[in-house]
Amino acid sequence: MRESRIGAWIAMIIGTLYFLLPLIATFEFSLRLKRGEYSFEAYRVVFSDPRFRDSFSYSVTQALATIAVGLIIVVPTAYWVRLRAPQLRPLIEFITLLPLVIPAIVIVFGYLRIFNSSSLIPLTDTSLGTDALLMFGYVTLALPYLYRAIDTGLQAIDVRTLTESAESLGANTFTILAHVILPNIRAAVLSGAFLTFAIVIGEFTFAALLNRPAFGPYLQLIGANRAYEPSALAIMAFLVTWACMGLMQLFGRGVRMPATDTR
Amino acid sequence: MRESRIGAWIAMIIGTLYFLLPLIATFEFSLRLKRGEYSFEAYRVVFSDPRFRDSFSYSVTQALATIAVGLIIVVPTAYWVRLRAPQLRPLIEFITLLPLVIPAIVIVFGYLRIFNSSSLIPLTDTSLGTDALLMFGYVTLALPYLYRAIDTGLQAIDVRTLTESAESLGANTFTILAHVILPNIRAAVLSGAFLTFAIVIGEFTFAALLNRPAFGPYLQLIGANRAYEPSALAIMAFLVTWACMGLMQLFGRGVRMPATDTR
Amino acid sequence: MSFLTLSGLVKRFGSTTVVHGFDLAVERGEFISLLGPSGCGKTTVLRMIAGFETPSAGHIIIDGADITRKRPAERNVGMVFQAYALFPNMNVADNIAFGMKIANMPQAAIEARVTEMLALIKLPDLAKRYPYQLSGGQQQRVALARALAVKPQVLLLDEPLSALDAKIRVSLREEIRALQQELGITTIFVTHDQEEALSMSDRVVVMNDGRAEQIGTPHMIYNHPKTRFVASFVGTLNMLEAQVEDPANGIITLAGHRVRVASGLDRLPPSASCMVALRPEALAINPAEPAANALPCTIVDVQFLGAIVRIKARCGDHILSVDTFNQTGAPAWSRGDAIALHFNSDEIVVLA
Amino acid sequence: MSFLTLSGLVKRFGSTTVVHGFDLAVERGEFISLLGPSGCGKTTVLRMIAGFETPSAGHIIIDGADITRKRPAERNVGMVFQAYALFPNMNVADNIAFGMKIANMPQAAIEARVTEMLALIKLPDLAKRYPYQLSGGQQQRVALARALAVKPQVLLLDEPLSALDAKIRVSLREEIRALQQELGITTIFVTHDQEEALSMSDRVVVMNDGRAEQIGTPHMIYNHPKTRFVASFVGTLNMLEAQVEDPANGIITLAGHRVRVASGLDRLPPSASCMVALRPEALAINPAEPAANALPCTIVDVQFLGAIVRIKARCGDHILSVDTFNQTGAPAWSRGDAIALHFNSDEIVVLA
Repeated sequence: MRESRIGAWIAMIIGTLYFLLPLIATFEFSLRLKRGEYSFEAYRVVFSDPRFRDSFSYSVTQALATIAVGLIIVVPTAYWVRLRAPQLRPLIEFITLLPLVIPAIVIVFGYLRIFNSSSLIPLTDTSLGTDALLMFGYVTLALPYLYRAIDTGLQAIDVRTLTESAESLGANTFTILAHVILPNIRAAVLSGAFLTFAIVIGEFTFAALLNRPAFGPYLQLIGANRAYEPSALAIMAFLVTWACMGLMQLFGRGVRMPATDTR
Repeated sequence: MRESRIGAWIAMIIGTLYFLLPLIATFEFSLRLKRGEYSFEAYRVVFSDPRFRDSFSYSVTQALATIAVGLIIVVPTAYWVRLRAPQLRPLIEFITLLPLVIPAIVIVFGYLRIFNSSSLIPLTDTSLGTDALLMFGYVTLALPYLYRAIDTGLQAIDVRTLTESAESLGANTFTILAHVILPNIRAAVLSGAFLTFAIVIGEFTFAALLNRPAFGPYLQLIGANRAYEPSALAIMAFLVTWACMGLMQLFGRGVRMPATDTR
Repeated sequence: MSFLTLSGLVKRFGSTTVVHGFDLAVERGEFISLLGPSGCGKTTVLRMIAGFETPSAGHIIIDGADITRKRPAERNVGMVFQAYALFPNMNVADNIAFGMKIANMPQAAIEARVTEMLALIKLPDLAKRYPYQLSGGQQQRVALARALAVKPQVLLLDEPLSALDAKIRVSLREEIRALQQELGITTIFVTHDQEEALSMSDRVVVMNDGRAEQIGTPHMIYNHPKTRFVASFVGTLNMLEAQVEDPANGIITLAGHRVRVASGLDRLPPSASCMVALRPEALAINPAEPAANALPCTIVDVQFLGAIVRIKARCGDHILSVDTFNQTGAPAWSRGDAIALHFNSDEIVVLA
Repeated sequence: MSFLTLSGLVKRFGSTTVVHGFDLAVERGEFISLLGPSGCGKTTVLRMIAGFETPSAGHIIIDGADITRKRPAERNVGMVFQAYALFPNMNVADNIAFGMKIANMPQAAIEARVTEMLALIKLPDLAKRYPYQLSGGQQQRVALARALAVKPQVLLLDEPLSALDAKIRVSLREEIRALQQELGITTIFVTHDQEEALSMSDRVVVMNDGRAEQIGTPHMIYNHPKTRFVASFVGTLNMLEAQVEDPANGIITLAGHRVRVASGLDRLPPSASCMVALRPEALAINPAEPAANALPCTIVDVQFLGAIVRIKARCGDHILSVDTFNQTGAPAWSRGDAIALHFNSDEIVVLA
């Protein structure tokens, strides 16, 4: 017992250093904009840049839209697969894992090819169309995480028995989803939503290739042209994602919050 | 029942189109290098490029090293957490999820800061050192997937009872890991390994920032300068990852393959 | 005509047939148990009545209406599951009210009915509790109240006691039976536990391999099993091979001894072999008043099980199991003792 | 001196103490059961003997050697778990051989011992099978063989029968007991099933809340329970409040009737209240020969449980449960019948 404990602690410490060291180094560097002293000057510069505010709010909007569309696609699908077609689960899991391993570049090339100005659905002609296209790209990107989160949530409740109970009490599918299933996977839904949020905020490739004013390309731009500000931005991005993760953990662990209305 | 079935099928069809349409569009485009006819000319051009072969074999080497180091870190940690410290599981899961949400750029900036020529461990001074640094970056990137895969594998066996059985028969920790635990999570280990392989092959940001001759940057380079070859490369990358995923599914689902030796 | 009629029910999953032409007629207010080992099709029959499975053939008729093709939500059938299946996000009152809200009953009527149901299941003070705050037995009573609140025509119980502790199982089964008799609701109860089926039911259907092997009162099922399967599944028993000696007078030979049998020999020719069954509790050791039949035996094992002392005795090539109560007055038997096992001629069952 | 001695064993998890100063002396070759409800600390005691938990205080001595602080791998103790815990990647022979390979036994000796063990558990032809190809009962027998192959000093069984079907559970418990007696191995058996504990053990330890409530032979535990907990946990029984009338002559009043008690009244003053216990199977309904005591009752419920017919009878404010065998000769009682319940004065237990 003792030997394995020490080995495991060492593994854990190494693992933690893996993440902490780069973070600390980055933070330390971000404070050195003024020569000879530590200051938050780099952060001040970043905050006062209007492009920072614009790109950040653009990305937040994108993230919220992605979460909404993603949930509408994923929740009913995951529910239906668990309930009626458990034999399809490996296939669905496989499909949802695809965006992890298909290089983002393939997906973007494909979208550009389908939705360019000369195509049947010329989304890229208008700025709003391109925004929509970007959002659908993000949905694709977020799919694996969203599906896993929802599916894990569904696993924790007895989907089939709950559904059958509600059915034999006269409920239709919409009532079952809205009043029996969703309230019981709230934590999983929130956890998936926060993860999606974090992913969209930090994404670069899609936004850059579609030439949208998102936070990722702004980060890249600053990174290429400035010395200390990128570190400050990186630390801020880290804090935002950290906050998201914290909320995720909070809701993931949180006590069951009951809804009082049943209809 | 019927209404939910139709809705779910629609959702599934949309989901599939999401991935298939860009792929088909890309494939179709990759065949159009010669004007007026479909040909595999773009693929021939790519294969005959020595930079393609060099960068691909470099990335394969990186992937194999990443898998080896990742497994050495993850397997004992996941085993120990399941066995002795189940209360730490949320924390460990949280840590392993971090690389998903910390922008890659933060990790790379941090590593460069720690391991640059003027630091205590000047890894970036030598080409081999930089390769090692890149590999550790990949381990970080692959950690979430590797940990999840191994942990799911461990979940499927009764880690505690198997360990205690072996202990009361006189086995030490190494024997237990090597002869009782590992043979029973082979499928999970392989599945994690293939996923890691696919991720490393397609990675761009790390390799580009560290300026290593990997497959991702090569893809990007071709993408910026050529018209049809990038589509061909994208299709090839897709096929490689598809093969990896296929193998993953095969081993994930495969029958238990017994080892004949117990020591 | 009966209240609930199942006629020729067949269910196939792919190429396997799990229910073969199942027929059953249930009277209004009757308590019927479907008893059988796992995989015998009993749950599938119940799920077809509930509407969760569509029969491959056959009809389900409740109170004259054919509901075979109706969706579960359109049937007026209450169901209680093994997994308690309360909605975790709702408290006890909301769980019980769920079906009535779906049916758009006025709020006041719902509240009155919830209060009535809580009194019925003897949990009047738990209306505001959430399922995770209840014990398993309490949860199952709430599930029962939820199913009964909408006044279903038929109540379906799918092994509702299996997940509970032994002592609660016994007390809840008595409660369910009392409630069912009070409300007079037609009930189908699925179980693999013979004691539950025998103690709760008006009639028991013993199922095997998708077919009803025997349908009858608990007493008939236990004391007059028709087939070998029913005999061995319902209770433990001694299964012995015997030779028919004189079918007209009901005489067989068991391990060389002449034994008188009350019935069941008419179809058999003399000197044929037959299987006979003897229940361990039907045998008396050296009783004060001799019974019709006696077999001389030697005790080979004595097991103290608490209330019951189980004695294994050898008679020729046969080993017989005999159950006696652990009583202070009773003699303490030990291995090697020579005894005589007595039993009446109507205790011995000749199996088909 | 005893072979296995547990003295003053204490186990705390954080601020909760799950085992409070547990003492037990086990003779060589003895079969001891730890019996109790879940959470009573029985498994924790077993796991301390195996070395999976370190005692917070106290000592574990096997054959004179203190092994309290030794690691599990350094103890010579065999363990069988509820979850069969065979190594899924190894076949039956390799599973059995595992411990011997760890001990570096020569290959020929290992093979001989594997063959011997397979014969012992009566599965000589299954050496090449993998665990997933075996039934639960077979897996548990292999687990037993694996634990016994290394010739442990003590065999520990942690609810090894709980995951099995009822019929296999009974046959396997008989097999385990026979094997244990054949090998003469000192065995500690943890169970929550009173029938298992009573039928298999030389002595039973009834545990409650981390303490041993009573240690004794199955007969003593069942017929002479020392505490109310033991009486109610081991078997079902009627627990009744009575008044002491004449302690010198062993007379109490039960629902207004004078009842003679064989023992247990010495410490009580006249007209004190006391709890007495009567087992359902100790009561006889209108017997041919009257017993020392008789209570006039009215039947309020008759439950047909199969082998046993359980009758509930009212006597004053008390409801008594009476078990009778379902026998053809027995009268068919029904609700409302007036009966007399007879019992001997040594069947009534006065509880502390």
